[in-house]
Amino acid sequence: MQQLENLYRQIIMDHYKNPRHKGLIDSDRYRTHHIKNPSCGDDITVQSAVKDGIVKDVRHDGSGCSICCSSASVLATLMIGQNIDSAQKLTDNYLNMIMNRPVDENLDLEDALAYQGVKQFPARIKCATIAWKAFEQTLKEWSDNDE
Amino acid sequence: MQQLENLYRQIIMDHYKNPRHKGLIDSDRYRTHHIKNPSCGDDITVQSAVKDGIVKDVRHDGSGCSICCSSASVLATLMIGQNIDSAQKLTDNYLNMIMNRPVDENLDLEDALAYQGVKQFPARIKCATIAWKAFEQTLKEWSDNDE
Amino acid sequence: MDAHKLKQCFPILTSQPLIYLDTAASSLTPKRVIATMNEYYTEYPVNVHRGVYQISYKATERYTAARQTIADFINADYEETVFTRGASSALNLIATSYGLNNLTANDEIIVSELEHHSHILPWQQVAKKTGAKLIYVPLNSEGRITTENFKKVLSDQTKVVALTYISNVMGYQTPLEEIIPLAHQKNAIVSVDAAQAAPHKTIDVKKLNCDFLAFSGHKMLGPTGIGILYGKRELLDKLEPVEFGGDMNDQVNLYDAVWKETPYKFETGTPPIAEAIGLAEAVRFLQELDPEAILNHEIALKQKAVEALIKLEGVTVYNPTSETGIIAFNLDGVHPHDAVSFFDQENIALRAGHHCAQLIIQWLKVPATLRASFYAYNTHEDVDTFIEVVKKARDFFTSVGF
Amino acid sequence: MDAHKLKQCFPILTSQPLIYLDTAASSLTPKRVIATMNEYYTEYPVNVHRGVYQISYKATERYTAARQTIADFINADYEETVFTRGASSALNLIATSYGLNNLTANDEIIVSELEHHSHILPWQQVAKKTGAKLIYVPLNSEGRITTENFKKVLSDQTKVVALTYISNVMGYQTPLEEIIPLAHQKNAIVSVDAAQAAPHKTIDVKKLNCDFLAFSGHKMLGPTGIGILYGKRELLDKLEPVEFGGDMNDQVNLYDAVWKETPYKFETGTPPIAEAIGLAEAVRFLQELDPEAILNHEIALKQKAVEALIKLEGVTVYNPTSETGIIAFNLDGVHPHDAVSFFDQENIALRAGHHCAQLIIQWLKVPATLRASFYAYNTHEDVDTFIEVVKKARDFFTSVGF
Ligand SMILES: Cc1ncc(COP(=O)(O)O)c(C=O)c1O
Ligand SMILES: Cc1ncc(COP(=O)(O)O)c(C=O)c1O
Repeated sequence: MQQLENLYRQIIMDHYKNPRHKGLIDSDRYRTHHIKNPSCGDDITVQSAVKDGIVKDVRHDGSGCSICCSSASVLATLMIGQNIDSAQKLTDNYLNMIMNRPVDENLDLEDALAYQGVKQFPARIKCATIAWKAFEQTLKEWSDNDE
Repeated sequence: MQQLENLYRQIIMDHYKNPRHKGLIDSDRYRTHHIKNPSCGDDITVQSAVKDGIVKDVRHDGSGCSICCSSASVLATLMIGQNIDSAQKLTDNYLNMIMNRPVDENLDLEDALAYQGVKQFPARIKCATIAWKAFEQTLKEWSDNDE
Repeated sequence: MDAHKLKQCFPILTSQPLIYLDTAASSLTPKRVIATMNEYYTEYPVNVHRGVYQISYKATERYTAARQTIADFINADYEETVFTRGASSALNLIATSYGLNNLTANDEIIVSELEHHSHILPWQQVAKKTGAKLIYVPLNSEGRITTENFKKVLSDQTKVVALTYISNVMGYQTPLEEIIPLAHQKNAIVSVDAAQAAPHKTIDVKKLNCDFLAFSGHKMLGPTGIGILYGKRELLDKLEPVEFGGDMNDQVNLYDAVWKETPYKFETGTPPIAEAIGLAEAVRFLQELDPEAILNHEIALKQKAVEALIKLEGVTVYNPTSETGIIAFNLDGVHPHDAVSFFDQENIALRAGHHCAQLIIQWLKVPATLRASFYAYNTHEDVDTFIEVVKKARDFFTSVGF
Repeated sequence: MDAHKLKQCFPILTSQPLIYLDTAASSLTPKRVIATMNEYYTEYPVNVHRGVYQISYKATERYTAARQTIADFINADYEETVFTRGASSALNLIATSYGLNNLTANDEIIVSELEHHSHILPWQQVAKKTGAKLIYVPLNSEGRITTENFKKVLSDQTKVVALTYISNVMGYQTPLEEIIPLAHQKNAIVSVDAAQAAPHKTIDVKKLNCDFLAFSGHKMLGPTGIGILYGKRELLDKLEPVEFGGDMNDQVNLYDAVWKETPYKFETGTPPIAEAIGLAEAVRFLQELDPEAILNHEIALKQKAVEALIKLEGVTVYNPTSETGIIAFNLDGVHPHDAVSFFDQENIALRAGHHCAQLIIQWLKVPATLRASFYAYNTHEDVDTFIEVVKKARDFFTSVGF
């Protein structure tokens, strides 16, 4: 039970119940990436708008469990305002944390730290990473196009 | 080796090398049945002509190993002249002998007795029985049509 | 049937605390089925057919006997029993070979929203390619296929009726005993998805008089990698193979070839030998347990569980009247994937999702469900624990703010 | 590679006196592959995908890792590696999905008389249904496919080249390294039957640059019931699935559905889970043994055997120059099924027949052949015994009057 309480932290539940930056925007200022997890049905679309090397906005929409949906909201909150380089570093750090790999303690994941508990639940790792991987893809498009 | 010598008896080799009653006849006096053994490629067609309840002729053709081809020749030799009833009884007896089931010692299988050795070679039982089963089918057709 | 004793036959149930309620996805594998496949791999691990040496002969004998055992199990003939990769593959064979070659734009195919994707998508394809119309039996208020509703869609245009025997989400039994004669009056053929029926029911294809029927090994105590297609002899005789190659032909020439008879013409290449032999052992085990006894046992468990669940606040059961061991339910406001982690922590294996049956999930107007499926090796204690954990889970999720 | 030590890894070789020379039909199964499948059936015998509880997650992980292991083995990507029922099924998938949808009456398909039925009949069907022409590469006097002869039939109409990597009767290797670039110059795609290559050769699909390639588990130390289809990503992306149902779709509506990406769109239903996990273990074993070392070993054995056989009166060898462990031969005047019983009595397992390759048997103008196929677990002593028994068999059959 301990572990499950560790998973469903208040921050996570708050983002699940009151998602920030939710809803997609139809504009070419955004790069969009959609990921579906066939193994459990999570289905998330993430958008990012980058200008002058800075993440101006992140949007998300989709359906899935609390871990999946909330993490998209947490992601958006964390990323807006970061430059591309630190956005990528934060993403790496988050994924490393979830996968139980070494992390850079100096980077502040803020609310996303609440997802530490996921590593006890290997079957839920995909839920916690799907939005971040979609976001990473949009970042990649921005870099590929030299923004 | 003993066993194999038991299998390849002189009578069998003789019928293999000099098959009797070989070659099919295209006539409606004959009932024809074709069997192919997919597991080893033996391919035999047997014909019988029955009149007044007596097997007047048996013909065969096909390809296969020595056991298969010779047994068709032996079958033909044995059956010509039998009445339907004893033809069926001889067939049953032969099949029982090969399958190692109880046999009627009073029935004379003549040259077909040479196939006793087959029961030591379960993998070859099909070879020794395929012609007989085809013959049995033709008998069945004769009986079904009330000859 | 003594479920406590039975648990001893399943290695996974003796090695760890596990309440396995996911049999509708895959049943567990009993020791003797594992041992039978081991015997193949250690004592005669060779190819069948055309092998004239002893161990190959043994393999061929066992493989042939396995087909007969499985044929007998459903009261089919040897020639009517085709080995496939699984139920999905068998259902596709019917649609591809029978459907594509016999249907036209004037025909109708009756299906239902209770179908597993593997019994709906193949017929969607047939409809697309032939122009035939896909007609859904309206489900009644409980989500059931009824004879009455079936009559409403049956017509002179009906050429194929493709229905599940038991729904893998709702656990309902389709009244095929009534539906099949009606379909035959219209000269329609009936394809039955028996993936959920074979593990729990005595299937008698002759009595049922269905035209085709399919099921999978892994759901009935057998191995993965094998399924069965049953078809009436006279239909199979006329059906074209869908895969071509080794072992399914009698004669190959440069530009044409001659097929073997059924069942071989549908089975090209080296067959699933270990799997067929293993499935036959599973069938013997099922016969010893007696499918009717299994069904009665699982219904008793399900009944007990449903009665407790419907009394609980915050829990919704979608199929309280199902006549098998399947319960579809949700904790209100909790996504099933969140819920399932809780059960997992308590060593209860449940399934969450759409169960490859999105149409009935859409019909239920939920994003997904939890599914508990009880089987022969579950006990009354399993039910008690399950109910306790449902309560704890509900309370937990409420406490963290769901 | 120490073949004597290796024999210890195969239960059947330690439990009885057996000289197994039928690997080209099916290889024997090593202990560790059997153990790996047992582990699945005893420790986590559940369905993959959509299972969020721990043992299901473990099954999914192992199953996913198995695909990656097998993909790496042939230097393919994960997405390019499709699980099928066997090589025959994989080769059919190529012909059905690529062939039927891309060929027309103006096109030509190049095949050969060395093909296994499973690589000729699917293309015969495509030819029949699309009107495309089946063109046979003329074999040279030894019965080989040569680049020179291939050039004679390659034309601007060539759309598909379907050739075996290694012939299962003659043991010849096709010069695909030269043929594939030539085919690509004409924009033809190349389908490679690697059923006999995978057990003995390091296959590198990227270097070979073939478009499709197929092989079977049971011939490469793995289980029955599984095979692999490799296809280039860009081709698989465009290919239509041939079976439809559970697990291969993302979204199902009443009248249409959306497929998943490759490899999943080709794999409907519960996959061969135990088989995939078992095959990955076989691949690891093969990699440890090193395919090149296996091939060198078996060629040495074959060479030794052929040199002895061609010196014998009354024995005909059809492929003295084969570059694998396969020998096709006959005792003069003795039907192979008669001969094989003699070998069986002496505990030597040989195959007799047309080996599902009737065209090359017709080309050889014999009714059937004996086939001895040497593999990693055969020893030089096996060769000596084999040769002794050939002599004894010949003398025996002469003595009884053949
Ligand atoms: C060259 C070749 N291709 C294809 C096959 C077919 O493989 P499977 O029977 O496993 O489908 C075989 C095996 O007999 C073979 O030797
Ligand atoms: C009702 C039903 N039909 C068909 C299938 C497909 O069976 P398989 O996945 O073994 O092909 C299943 C299994 O999920 C099922 O429950």
